[in-house]
Amino acid sequence: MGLKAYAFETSIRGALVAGALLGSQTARADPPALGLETIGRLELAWTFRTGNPRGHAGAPAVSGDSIFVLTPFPHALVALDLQGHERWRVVPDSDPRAEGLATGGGVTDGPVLAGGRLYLTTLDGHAMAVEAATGRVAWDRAVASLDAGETLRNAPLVQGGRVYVGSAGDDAGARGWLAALDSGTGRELWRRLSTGPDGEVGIGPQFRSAYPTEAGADLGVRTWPPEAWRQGGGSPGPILADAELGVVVYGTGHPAPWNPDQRPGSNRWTSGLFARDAATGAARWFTPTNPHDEHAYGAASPNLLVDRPWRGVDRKLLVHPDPNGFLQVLDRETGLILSAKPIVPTNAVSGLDAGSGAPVRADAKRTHADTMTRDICPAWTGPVLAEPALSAETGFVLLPTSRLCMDLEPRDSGVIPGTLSIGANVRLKVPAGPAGALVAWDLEREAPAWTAEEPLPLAGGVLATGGLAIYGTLDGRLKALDARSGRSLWEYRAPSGIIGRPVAFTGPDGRAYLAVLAGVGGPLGQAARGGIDVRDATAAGGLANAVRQAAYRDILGQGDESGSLLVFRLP
Amino acid sequence: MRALAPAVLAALAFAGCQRETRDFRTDPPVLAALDDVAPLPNRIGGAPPDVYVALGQPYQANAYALSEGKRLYDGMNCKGCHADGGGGTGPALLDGWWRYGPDIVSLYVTLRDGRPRGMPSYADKLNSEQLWQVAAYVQTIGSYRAATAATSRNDQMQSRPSENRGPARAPLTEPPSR
Amino acid sequence: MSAPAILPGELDRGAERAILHRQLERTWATPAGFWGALTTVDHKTIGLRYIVTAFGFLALGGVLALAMRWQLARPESRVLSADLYNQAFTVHGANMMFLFAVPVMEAMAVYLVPLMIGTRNIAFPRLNAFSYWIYLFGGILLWAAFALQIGPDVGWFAYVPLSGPQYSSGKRADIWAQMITFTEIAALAIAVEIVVTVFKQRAPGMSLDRIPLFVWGALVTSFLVMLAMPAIMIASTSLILDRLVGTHFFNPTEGGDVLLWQHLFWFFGHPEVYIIFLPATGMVSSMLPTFARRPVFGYLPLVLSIVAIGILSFGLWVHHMFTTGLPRLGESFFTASSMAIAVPAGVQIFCWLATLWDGRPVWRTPLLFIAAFIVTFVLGGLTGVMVASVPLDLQVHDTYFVVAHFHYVLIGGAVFPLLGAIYYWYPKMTGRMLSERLGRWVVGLIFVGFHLTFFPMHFLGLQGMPRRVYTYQPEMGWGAANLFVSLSSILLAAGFALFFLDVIRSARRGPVAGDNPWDASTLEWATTSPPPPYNFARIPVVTSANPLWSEREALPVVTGLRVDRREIVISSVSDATPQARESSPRDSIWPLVTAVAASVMLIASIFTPWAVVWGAIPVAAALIGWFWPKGLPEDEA
Amino acid sequence: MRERVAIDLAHLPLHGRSTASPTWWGTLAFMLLEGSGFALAIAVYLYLLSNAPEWPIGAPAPDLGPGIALTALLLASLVPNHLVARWAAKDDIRRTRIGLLVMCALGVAPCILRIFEFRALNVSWDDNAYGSILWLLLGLHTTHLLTDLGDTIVLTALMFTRHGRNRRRFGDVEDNAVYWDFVVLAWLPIFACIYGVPRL
Amino acid sequence: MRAGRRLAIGVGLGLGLGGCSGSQSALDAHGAQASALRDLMGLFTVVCGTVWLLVLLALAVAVWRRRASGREPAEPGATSERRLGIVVGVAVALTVLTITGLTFASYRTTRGLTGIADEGVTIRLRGYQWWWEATYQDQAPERVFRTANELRIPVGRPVRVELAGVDVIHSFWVPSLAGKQDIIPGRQNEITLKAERPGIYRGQCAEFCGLQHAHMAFLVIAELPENYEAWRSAQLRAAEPPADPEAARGRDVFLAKSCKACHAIRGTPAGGVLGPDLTHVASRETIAAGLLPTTRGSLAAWVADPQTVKPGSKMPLVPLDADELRAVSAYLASLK
Repeated sequence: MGLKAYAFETSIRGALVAGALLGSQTARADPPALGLETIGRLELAWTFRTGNPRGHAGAPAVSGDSIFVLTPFPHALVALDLQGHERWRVVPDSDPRAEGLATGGGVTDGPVLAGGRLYLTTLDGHAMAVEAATGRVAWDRAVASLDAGETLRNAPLVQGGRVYVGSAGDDAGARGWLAALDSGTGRELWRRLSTGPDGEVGIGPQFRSAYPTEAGADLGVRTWPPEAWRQGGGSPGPILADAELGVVVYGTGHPAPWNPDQRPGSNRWTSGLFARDAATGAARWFTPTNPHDEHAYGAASPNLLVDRPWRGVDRKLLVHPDPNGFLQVLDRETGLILSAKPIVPTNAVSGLDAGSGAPVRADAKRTHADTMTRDICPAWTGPVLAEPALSAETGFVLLPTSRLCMDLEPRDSGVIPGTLSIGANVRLKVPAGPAGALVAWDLEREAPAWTAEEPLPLAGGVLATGGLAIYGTLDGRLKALDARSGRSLWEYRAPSGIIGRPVAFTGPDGRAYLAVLAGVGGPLGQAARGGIDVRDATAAGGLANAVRQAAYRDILGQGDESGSLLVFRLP
Repeated sequence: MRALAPAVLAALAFAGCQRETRDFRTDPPVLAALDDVAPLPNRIGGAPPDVYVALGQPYQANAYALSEGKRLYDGMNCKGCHADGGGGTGPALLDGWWRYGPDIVSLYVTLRDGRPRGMPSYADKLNSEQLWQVAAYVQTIGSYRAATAATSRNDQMQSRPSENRGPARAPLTEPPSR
Repeated sequence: MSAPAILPGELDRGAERAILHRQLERTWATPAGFWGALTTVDHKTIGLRYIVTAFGFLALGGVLALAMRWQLARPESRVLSADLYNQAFTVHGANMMFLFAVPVMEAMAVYLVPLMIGTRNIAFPRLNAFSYWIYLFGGILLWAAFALQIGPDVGWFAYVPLSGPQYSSGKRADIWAQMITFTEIAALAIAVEIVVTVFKQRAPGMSLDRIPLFVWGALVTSFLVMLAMPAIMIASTSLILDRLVGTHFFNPTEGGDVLLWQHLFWFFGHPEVYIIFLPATGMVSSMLPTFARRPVFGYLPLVLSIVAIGILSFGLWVHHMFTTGLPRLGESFFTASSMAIAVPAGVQIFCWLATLWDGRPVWRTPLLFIAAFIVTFVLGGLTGVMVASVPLDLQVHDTYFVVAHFHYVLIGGAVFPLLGAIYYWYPKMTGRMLSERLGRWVVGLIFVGFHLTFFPMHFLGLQGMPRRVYTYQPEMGWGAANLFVSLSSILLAAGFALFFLDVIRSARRGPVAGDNPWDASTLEWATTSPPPPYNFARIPVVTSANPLWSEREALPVVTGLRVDRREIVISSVSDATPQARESSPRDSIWPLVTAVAASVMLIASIFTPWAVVWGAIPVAAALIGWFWPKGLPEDEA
Repeated sequence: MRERVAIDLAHLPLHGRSTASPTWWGTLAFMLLEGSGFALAIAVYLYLLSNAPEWPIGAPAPDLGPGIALTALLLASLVPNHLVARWAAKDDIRRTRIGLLVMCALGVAPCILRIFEFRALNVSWDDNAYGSILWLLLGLHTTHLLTDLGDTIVLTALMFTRHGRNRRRFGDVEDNAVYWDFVVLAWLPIFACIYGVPRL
Repeated sequence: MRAGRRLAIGVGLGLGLGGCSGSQSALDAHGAQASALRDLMGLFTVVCGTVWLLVLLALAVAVWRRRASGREPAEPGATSERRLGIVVGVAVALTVLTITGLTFASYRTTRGLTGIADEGVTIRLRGYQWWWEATYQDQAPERVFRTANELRIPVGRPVRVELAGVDVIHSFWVPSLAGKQDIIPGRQNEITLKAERPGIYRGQCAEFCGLQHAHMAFLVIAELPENYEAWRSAQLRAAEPPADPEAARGRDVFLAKSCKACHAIRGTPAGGVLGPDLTHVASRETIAAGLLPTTRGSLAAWVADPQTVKPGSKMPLVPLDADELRAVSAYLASLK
């Protein structure tokens, strides 16, 4: 089986990700020592407190005997040795106004290590390169404008001498864009937007969509009411690169504002998947997954690139757990959807239209201005917020899922500078049954191989290594399961909820290490921290309502005042 | 006793009027004077403008002003960050544990000038009277004001007990020590 | 001459007439003075009080109407601000419906029914006193609020969401809703009293087919009240709950419904019109024979049409909602049922015309009012047929056409008979006649003034003038008609002013009336004018539908009742055979205390729901005081 | 006007019972108007139900326990209620007193159960219209329970005073029993609405 | 400011007379629905008028016919009772017949009203306290736009107006074209308009909706289809950048002051939704929901002192100095 695994740096919706080819960029992630037999012996080596109370998403970067942690906003980039001693620390200047745009808990991701440099983005819109050895800032560019409502959430993607950076700011009505910077100097090479005229979006002769609906000039303008595309949203999600095809692939966020009646039309190029030429940014293909997005789903979820046979033919696949609840498998050369199956209970979308690839929406769950639609599943947060992983040993895709539903009442919303024009009342709900699950998806059978149910939604990424599935939960449990069966093998109780992704590596001493950031936050963990009053059901994007229900109640107030890095080691 | 009755009645009448008057038009000079707040150097608390005192603090206990404040709270996208008082991207207002304190002048200054951590300035979006109305409404969210003149629920999604019901339920968590 | 002591259990047999009167006087009379005024349970005192209060509210409402006409006389006039105008028309409408029209009709029944059926007091006289106090406090609540500029400003039917928590800030709409509660409690209490009085206290021999038509009207009205008013109680309670504690009855987002309010309101609101109108037709039917000098034609059809109107009135509420987008076919059903009510109404008109035709009319003021009523009401009824038609209603709904229509029906159909009734029964109530000369002026001014005021409004409506606008723009071309209407309203107001003048003047100076100045046929004319506290020294025995005409020699009466306690005759429901000698309660302060306690509770509950809890305690205490036996002869059984 | 005596009524009782009593008719009239209140509240319930895409809205159906217990209790209370009425009709003061004490207890018990019933609704009055109408229905009926309980307690106290031995009081007891019947019977359709309809 | 206020009153009372009035009368029918209703109204008026006159006649005769005198109450004879009975019976029967006939006529018209096909233009109309927002719908989203307080419709084509409720109940009523239909929060209503000839038809909110219910008017302008299409394409364009310096300064003031928080002008950053879309405000006949004709003077008056012109309206007084006011009014007047 020509199976090739990629792992990525990611983050969370709204805040997002950057993927990286793990093999070339970070420490090799398959220490032979960490496996089914040894996991029970894993023990905590040391912890490092970041002193930052926000949610800690993503993963640290590891190189040799150094671990690099980018703390949440206001950021600090900290280099630690393998004993947990601080080597150096870079504290970029921060613009506190960014906190006003920090939707979904304002979690960020990074850093990314490449060629001896750490690349990172800051919430307040800077992209930076820092020498890994010394902590010297190589370059620092302001690429996103807070005034326009833009922030940076995803870790950058570094590939082929270019640093790809995607904006965030759908809820502020900012037009999403993807920019490529020169990795040496930080100079901007190109910038492509998710809405607007073809020239700005990068639609040109190279563009060939698998679906006829995408043909036509200036769809980024013409599928909107006049001028509405100027506040259209559609910020990129985690970015993946396929060096072989020379493309970068990412999903775009939801259109702005939430109220669908304010933006009739299919609202190109939001809520869909883009493949762009890695060198020029020209669009190769676009596949809409939630055109005229009525539920603020977007399509900016973390994806996986998988090369494997599909119905007998070797294919380059894109595995996309769409926020509408369907796991979509696409051919990443053409953007054609090969398969779409629900991975969580869904009712908003009943299936996909074969001709256009567009979701078939259930009338009962459509939304309209000033009208409440109840019990839409999944919720706007989507089923998968954090990085899935491909288990090399089993071939299963390990998906950390949440099963939240929502009540949604879109309302007219104006574009007022400096404010978030969400314009919707929303309450998240925990449906009957478990609120989350780790789903091991068998691509072959297009069905789950096994499901490990969780009382709380899963909001952190999964690490697949040595036949294990390792992930953290909102109530601070770090768990290791047998990737073949889902059997629980090991569990550790962290001081705070985990929304980060564990990383495993072998130290220069040859011992197997496991590192993970703990610090609850993000769209699904925000309410556990201070600053949110859950008496208001609509607080924190409606999360407060879910928190008032069920198991969530237990984690209230358990957010540590500081996040921490936990480093485990096999003896 | 005889003398008391009319006095009580007059007091009631006055209180009633105070809560219920609807002055739609404020003279431009008054509007300008209403902006003359004197916040303390740390911009927390301070003295309200003379005209505000002279008018008898016309917004904090006036039902119409509060309902206008609530309308503007919704219309000016305050909900985008603070939700219906529970917070989100911005801090919660419902708990009453406010970074810049519950003083009306603080609120006014917060709204007018913004605050460094993401709170935008509304000076170019609302006039001084409207700023007072929103400030007064926000005070009722934190239950700093008597409930009789406070607004009731909106014809929208139910999110929490409305301002006129005050702190109807105990919070599930202790207020954070901020 | 001091009266001999009354022995316990002494009967009225064979006593000297003068002595009997004095004995009954001692048992039944309310002590003079302030305390007596607060404690009285005499249906005549309370009824009169009710009538005077209601006319007081009529005058206040009329002043508001004039103020509104002043504002509307010119386009973009600034006599009243929009805010004040909206309060004015709301208070005018609510006042006229809830504080004048319904109460005055019930008050007339409170005064007249016991007299007309030959009993000494209404059933549950203390409830009656309570009803008046509650009504008075409710009225004061509304007007005090208006005086303080917190009058409700949402229209007399207070449609949500405008009256709901979001769009009506402050306590204005709550005051409207709670005023409803006050007046409904008062009206429901009277309805119960009237029903029981008519069922159980009729003079021996007054079988169902001998009941005066006014009493029939009052009876059917009382049933309408009991069946319809709970709807508005539910509605206003829901509204207060929505506003105060955040329920969602009328919030469409959370499963409530805006039209639910309209359904509930009009399920009450349409019968409400008949609650006002049926007693008025009863008055006409009762007055007409006196002046036509013959028994009314078609007693049975008249009774049946009163009952039929009562039943049909519950089947037409949707015709107030034709523009709300309900299914058209369903609406057509309501068109049919609304028009069907024209049939019983027509039957009444035809019977009255037949009575007049066959009689020998005596042209006194009450008959003039009846003629004015027929002319005006028929026109109002016919425009009613027009608004009952779905397509026509789409044009005229909520315009001045409708304003004209319902003033024709309510003033023409109810106030004209009422004024006639005041002229007719005033001698009974006061012992003095109203001026016939002024009376003719009153009829003329009101009739002419009314038509000049309201007839042009039909055209204003068709020309597109919506109702409830505080002003209109000059270019609309409505100025001339509005000015004409406003000037005419002065004429109408002058008529009413003259009426009030006559009423006040004649109370002292009018010619003494005597027992039966009109030579009428019903029992209330068998006693003195004004009647003694016990109404009848001896309860009459009824032998026909027109007892005073058929028993012109001597009225048959009963004996054997005790004089040492307030005693009345209880008779069977259908043929009025005597069943028991029942006592009637003495005066008491407790109804007033209870009314005060209940008012405190109701008003406080606008501000906090807990008022219902702590407010219930004094109410309960007062009720115990009310019902606890005091060991009086009335308590004997 | 001249009069002639036609009948003498001295033989009639000083107080009528049952249909010869105005109080009885008054009770009936109050039952009619309160019954129409109940009917309209139920109509509101059905109207909201017919408008809603799902019912109950956003909440599980109410728990049956307290409701069934209360219904059983109310139905059971009809037996002593009718016994009291019968004893009162026979002017039996001793039994009437005992019966009234029992009825007081049987009036207090449902009020206590009612507290649990409100909790078992699984929805708050301010959650949505479904919750609102449930609380209204239950509240409306609770008001009747409480007022009749108050009435019964006062009447019981009265029966133990010197005013007790009076045909009038026995009549009051009978009327009170009729009203309790009404309170119990009015509960049945409300019970069906609150507990039955969401389970259909 | 004082001057502005006086100006406002002057405009409100005086200039308002000029120009913009359209017909607003149910009797002046220019639409299919309104004509049917007017005809039915005629029928009802004739029938009801006749009935009324007959009753009056009967009353007059009953009153003035000759008869024996005497005050003693008469016991009616059996014959006369029977004769009267027959007459009353016949009258009641005639009443039933008339009522049935009218019900039938009414029903027939109702059926006719619902029978109009709904092809052509679709407009989504929302009533706000106290103005109207119209969104012209189209299959192509780029042809969807918002305007306020004025509907332009092509003559001869049915126009479907979808009525969506937002705040309180309003009622959409253009008497010359059709009957009224309420706009109810939480419910979807619609009405079909069809103008038979070009003209300006005035409409007004017919359901009491609060303080300024009286000033919640709008115009329906029926135009020849080609004019309509031209208008529609013009409306789709974003606002032109102002040509003359004063208007340009006005735009800057507009964007610097609080105007932008509530109003949208396509082509500028202003994107508020609390007030009417002003992209082409000067192309509309009136401002402030039919209250004032659109002139630079009335725009200035309205901006200078809205609470005097329309007390209680949601338009706040934005403090502007004289120059700013002049510039803003120039800018707004340039938004054709």
